[in-house]
Amino acid sequence: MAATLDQLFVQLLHGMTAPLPEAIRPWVALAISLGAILAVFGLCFGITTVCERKAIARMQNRLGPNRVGPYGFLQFAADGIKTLTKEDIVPRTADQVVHFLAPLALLVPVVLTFLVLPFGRNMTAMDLEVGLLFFFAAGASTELAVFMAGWSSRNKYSLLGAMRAIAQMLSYELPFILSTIGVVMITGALSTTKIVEAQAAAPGEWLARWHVFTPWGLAAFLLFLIAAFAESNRSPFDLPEGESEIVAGYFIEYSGFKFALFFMAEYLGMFSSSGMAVTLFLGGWTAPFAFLDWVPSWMWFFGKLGVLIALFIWVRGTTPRLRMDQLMDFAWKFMLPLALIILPTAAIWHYAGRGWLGWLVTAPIVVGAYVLLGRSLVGRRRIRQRSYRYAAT
Amino acid sequence: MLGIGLIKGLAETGRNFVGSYLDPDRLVTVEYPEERLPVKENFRQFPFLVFDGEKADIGLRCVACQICEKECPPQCIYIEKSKDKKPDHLGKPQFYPAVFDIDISVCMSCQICVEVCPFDAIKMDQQFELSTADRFRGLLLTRDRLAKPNSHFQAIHPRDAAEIDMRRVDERAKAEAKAKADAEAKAKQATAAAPGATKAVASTPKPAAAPANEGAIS
Amino acid sequence: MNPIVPHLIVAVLLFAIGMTGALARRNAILTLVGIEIMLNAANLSFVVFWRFGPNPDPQTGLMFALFSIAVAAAEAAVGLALIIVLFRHRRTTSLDAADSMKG
Amino acid sequence: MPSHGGATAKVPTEAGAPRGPDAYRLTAGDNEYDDGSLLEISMGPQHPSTHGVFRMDVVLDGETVVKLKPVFGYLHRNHEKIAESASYLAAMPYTDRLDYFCSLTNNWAYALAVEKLAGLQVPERAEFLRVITAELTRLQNHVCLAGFLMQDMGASGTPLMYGFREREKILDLFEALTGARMMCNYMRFGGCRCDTPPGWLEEVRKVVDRFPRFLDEFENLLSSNEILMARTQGIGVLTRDLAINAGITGPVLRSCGVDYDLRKVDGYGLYPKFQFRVPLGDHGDTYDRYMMRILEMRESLGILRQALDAIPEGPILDPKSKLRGFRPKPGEAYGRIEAPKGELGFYLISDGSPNPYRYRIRPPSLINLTVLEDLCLGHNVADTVTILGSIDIVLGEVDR
Amino acid sequence: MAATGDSAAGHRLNLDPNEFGTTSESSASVETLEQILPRMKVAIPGVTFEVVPNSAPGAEPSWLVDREHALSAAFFLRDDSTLRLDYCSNVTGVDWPERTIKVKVRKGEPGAEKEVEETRVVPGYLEVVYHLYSMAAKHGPVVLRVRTPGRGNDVSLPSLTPVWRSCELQEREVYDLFGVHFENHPDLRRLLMWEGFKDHPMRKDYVPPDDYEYEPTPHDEILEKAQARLARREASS
Amino acid sequence: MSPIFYFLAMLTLGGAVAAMSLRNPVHCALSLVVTFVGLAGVYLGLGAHFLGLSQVLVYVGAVAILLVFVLLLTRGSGKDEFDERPDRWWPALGVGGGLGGVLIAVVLAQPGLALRTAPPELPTVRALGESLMTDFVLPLQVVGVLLTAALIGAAVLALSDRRRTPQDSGPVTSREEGETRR
Repeated sequence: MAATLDQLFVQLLHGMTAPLPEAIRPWVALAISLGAILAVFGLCFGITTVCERKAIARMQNRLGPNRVGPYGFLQFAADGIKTLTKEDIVPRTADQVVHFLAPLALLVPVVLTFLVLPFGRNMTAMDLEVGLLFFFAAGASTELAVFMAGWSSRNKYSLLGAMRAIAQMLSYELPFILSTIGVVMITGALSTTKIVEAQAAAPGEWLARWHVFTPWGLAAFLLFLIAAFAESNRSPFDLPEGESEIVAGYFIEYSGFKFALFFMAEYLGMFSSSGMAVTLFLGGWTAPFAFLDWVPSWMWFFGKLGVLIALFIWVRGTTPRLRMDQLMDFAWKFMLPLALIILPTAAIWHYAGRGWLGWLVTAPIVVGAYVLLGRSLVGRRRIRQRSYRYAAT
Repeated sequence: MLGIGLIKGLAETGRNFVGSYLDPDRLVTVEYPEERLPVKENFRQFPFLVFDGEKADIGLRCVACQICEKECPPQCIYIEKSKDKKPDHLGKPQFYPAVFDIDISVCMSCQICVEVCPFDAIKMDQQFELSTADRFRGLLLTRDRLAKPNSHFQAIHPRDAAEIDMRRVDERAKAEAKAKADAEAKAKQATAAAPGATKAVASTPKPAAAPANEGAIS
Repeated sequence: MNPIVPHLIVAVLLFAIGMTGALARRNAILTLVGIEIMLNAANLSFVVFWRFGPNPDPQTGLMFALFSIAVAAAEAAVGLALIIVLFRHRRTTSLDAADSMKG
Repeated sequence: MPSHGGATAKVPTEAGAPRGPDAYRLTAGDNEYDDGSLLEISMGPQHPSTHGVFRMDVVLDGETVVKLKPVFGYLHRNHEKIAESASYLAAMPYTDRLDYFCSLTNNWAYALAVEKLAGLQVPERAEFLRVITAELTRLQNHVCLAGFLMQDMGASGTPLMYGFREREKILDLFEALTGARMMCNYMRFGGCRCDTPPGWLEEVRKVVDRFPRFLDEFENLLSSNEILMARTQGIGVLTRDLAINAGITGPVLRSCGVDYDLRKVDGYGLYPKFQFRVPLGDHGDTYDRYMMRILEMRESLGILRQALDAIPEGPILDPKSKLRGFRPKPGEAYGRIEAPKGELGFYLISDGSPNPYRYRIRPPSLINLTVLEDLCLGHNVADTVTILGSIDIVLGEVDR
Repeated sequence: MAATGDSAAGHRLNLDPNEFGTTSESSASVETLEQILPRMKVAIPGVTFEVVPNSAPGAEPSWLVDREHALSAAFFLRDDSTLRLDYCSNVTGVDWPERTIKVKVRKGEPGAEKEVEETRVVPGYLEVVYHLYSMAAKHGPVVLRVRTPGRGNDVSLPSLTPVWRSCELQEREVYDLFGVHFENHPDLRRLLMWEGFKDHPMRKDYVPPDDYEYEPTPHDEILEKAQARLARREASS
Repeated sequence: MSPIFYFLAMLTLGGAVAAMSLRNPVHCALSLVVTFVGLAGVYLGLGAHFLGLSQVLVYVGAVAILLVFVLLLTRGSGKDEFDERPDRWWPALGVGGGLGGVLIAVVLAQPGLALRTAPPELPTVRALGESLMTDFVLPLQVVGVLLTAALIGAAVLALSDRRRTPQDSGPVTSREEGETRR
């Protein structure tokens, strides 16, 4: 029963493609998977927007959307209808072609990144040997789309937003990729499926071998997550949008459905990078404890994804936005060195036998590097808590 | 260490997230059309005209002295004084406002008309759901729409109303006593002069009983 | 037809286009673009020969292309930095303006 | 390279030194900007962070501010002229609309000026009520300011909503006392309009007692937040000399270490009777300006507690004052108070008629904006937003 | 409120301590105008000073300075070691249109004088009032007045912005609303009204335009005026 | 050959032509991206997965972005160069066309181009990595040094000579010293 449930969607896909001729079968399977991904994550996008609004509202002691549907949970449908029926306004001076293509150029690569994510056991749409590389290659193309949007709008704010977006995404690309190299080194594979399988509990072990349970893995996970915040332009790295500074940044001149596409791309990007974080560090679809193996694998994946999304929302409800130069400093002077330190740490972990000795050697390195880099980052700008005096009367 | 402040902040928002479900002090939102806050007694919205007794066209306290029109900061009151005098609900002939309009699209609810009115004739209402599709006529409150009975005033501002009613009863009692004394003096003169003048004496005290009752209700 | 031929023709055309552009455009950035296109054409021929060539070594062609990509990236970075410096001195990126030795 | 000198060269070094006409040149038609390396953007009047209809014409080099010109007047309604053609009393509700966050302190400043002009005395209970309402006003203003500042930094509204949550409780108190939440129109020449409703002071005490917990939460959330500190420390540094010379007042002035609080200096109202301290900053940057507000709120709570303990019974209006036919003798008076945003002054000239002959407001928001360009030059465009937010302006008062 | 005497010479700089009950430290710097004036005369030769009394109960008299010496007088007030009026709080314009006043004059032959009431025309002028305080010594206010010679459209006064930066925006406002040109003001533009606005609205003889309010309110004289104007325009065109 | 190849070839060549002939430099850069993506598709079709994805990652993710970034940095750099020298196109076309013609002729004139009939065994990433670390370790080192040198060189070149010094605000000394909080 558990196995059936686990392989439910795989069997379903198999059943649908079985009658087809051999030559086109993988292509049809890919198309069906893509459709399923779009449907599932499109729905996820809708639900996440509502959940985010409700959660942030609760953090701010408000109620949030509560008019459409039960507890306001159909708000996303209302929003969707609204954006679909809204007039699409294109500035007269805009570069019409590029302006039109930008949302598509943003959405397509983002959707492609989902193809290599293992959603469950045997549930990878495109099980490439170089899956991780595919993920980063597709993700890297989104920067250009953001630039296209900002540049083609012929708006000074959107141009500023585009410049910010490029600089930011380019800078965070490095720690984003570097933080995963450790995983690649340890598992010896670029294939996402193999990375997940390497993290499953070995027979007889009660705890899974998630990379996040190691010192270097934890640090790399946090780095990856922070870089993912920046790559998906989420608070506190939402400078390209920066509504209080540059109004809405690169999509200031978009309205109606195109705006919704940007919005959707942002959320899908958030899902895909969270999904990759789950795959790389949180064991993908594996259960944390061996005795929980009976839970269907895709449930694990989506559960972990949900936790990470909640974290994204939580952080958004809390932090103010960084400034551009601070953002750059953080990427180049903190995250990049730390990612570079984590690489040899992972190697040490491997050769120290992945046990208590590994902990003993690598944990101090990671913590020490973190503290030192953090101190140098803050100390150079003399950022500290202050004490205040009162006038003598 | 870097990040401590952020974690503190995250803990704070997390606490508020949970607290908004548990602590009514945190979740202060009122879902307005379904849920309403009790209106505070001092709350003021737009002015209305108080009338005594049952009928608005008789009992209006306003005597069209036009002080409020002059003092109104945004000049939203428009009064035309009547040419003739009409008996008020006590029977005393008074001027009355032939036209009394308040343009509530201009009115800023400052209550200065209420303060300067020497006759307690204009008071602040508490009705705030006044939206209308007609921007001009719908927001111009004429005398008939402005006139509301004293019982309405007593209902919305009980403390003020009680005080004012008391004062008015006192004043009226004084006036009555004076009138009575005058009348008696007159009657004495009249009885001395000619009989048959008792009619006038009997007619005065009767209506005075009504407002006194109203005061007692509140 | 020999599958190597159409691939090579694409590479040749790409190279010719890149060369034409690099020679014709005056904007330094676009000249660089032309050079990039030419490099890519060369890469393509490497890959084609790796894929269809009789060389028993399975990876040399790939490796060559890989290194070529890395070198191209370095070349682009340095070239663009040079263009920025040029721009800073001349307020233009036209190559015609850069006709004297002293900035 | 003429365009590159701008960022650092234009920051005035000598405080108060008059700047040459070059510093005031706007960019239109300037050859200097023709090469396209500078970006001229107009922040406002519909920009989300300008707190209303304020506008800044900003010239950017990359994202660095090279020049910044504030543009005023989008909310101008010539309040002074309106007041001069109306009676003294009729101007009182208009003062609510100056700084619409702090109508009660505006009332007080105007009432104080008229009382000085006409020689009216304020009964003690009315003075206590004035102090209580003014300090409550200060609390809710500072709370919202801190929230808006964070909003300008992109904090998704969380601190702002916390501020509004607390402000809501204070506005409820105002509504119960004065009948309106924002446009209170409460003070009268020689006292206050009406006495407290039953149980009001207990309600105030409840709010005051709960407020410190909120302030602690606020500080937990923000004051030690690394991003906040990085965004505000060392940003928009106002020097002491420039602040004094430019007539900066209020928390902005005290953040650069100048001990000048009118509650202490003039000792108007009953403030000499209360124990409170004046917090001072040492750096004059945005963080200090933010912290000044937080610390002042704690002091205000102390004043409120003392006032609630000591408030006597008694009349609330000077018997000499009258509502109708108020005609002060000819003369002039300048009354000023420490409003939450700085020194709010009213200058009145009477010619013996029922209308003021000259009615002038000294708006703290406007004058604090004098140094806006000095604070912003050389900083990032994102910093102009926080600097503007930390100066704390309300356009109703700036443009009048 | 204690009036500090009618004699202007006895005008104290700081606020009467009895009046507000605090600021003990400032009592050291009490100085009368009599003490200051000689120093000022030495520092600025040729300055004329006149004390304008104030009959309000607060009784803060003000000093009228001639416009030629206003700037140097302002520098003196700011930099003088006892005065240290480093803070200019408020800058106000006041419009005094031409007015007639009745004065009683003794007239006639010496020895046989008669008191005759005479009407006299006071020429109009614009006045700028500065309220000065000291943040260093915590005293004040000193009220400084400067008057223009007339009420024309090009009257000018020296700008005090070089002395106090706080005058920058306020002098612009006075220029905007009253039409006083400030010489050497670094950035004399309109502040609140828009560029291209012709009149100066705070002047007493300003006539508001009849079309600023166009919404038809039921008892609107303005509407009638606007309609009449519109009809005139249509008729003329 | 499969139609996919022809489609990709058209895409690549069309992008290249556009990149070299469009007036707006930003459009050129964006067309160049089309070329890169098309080439990556061709590589994938040839079985060079790693190379194709590296192509996208490096060219689209880095080089193209760098190009547009520099275009923005040098924006407003004056007139369109088309107006200046339209005559340059003819010699350039001549050279390019001539070279292309010669090369195509050479390609077509080689009927006996050696052809591996069976597709080579697709190398795994692991095999690639291993050969990088063994056979090609020297070139790898050289490329590493080259990249580092290029990075430093580019940074040094592009480093602006004006550097904004953060205004440092020392504490304002004040005469009245009160108590200290926290």
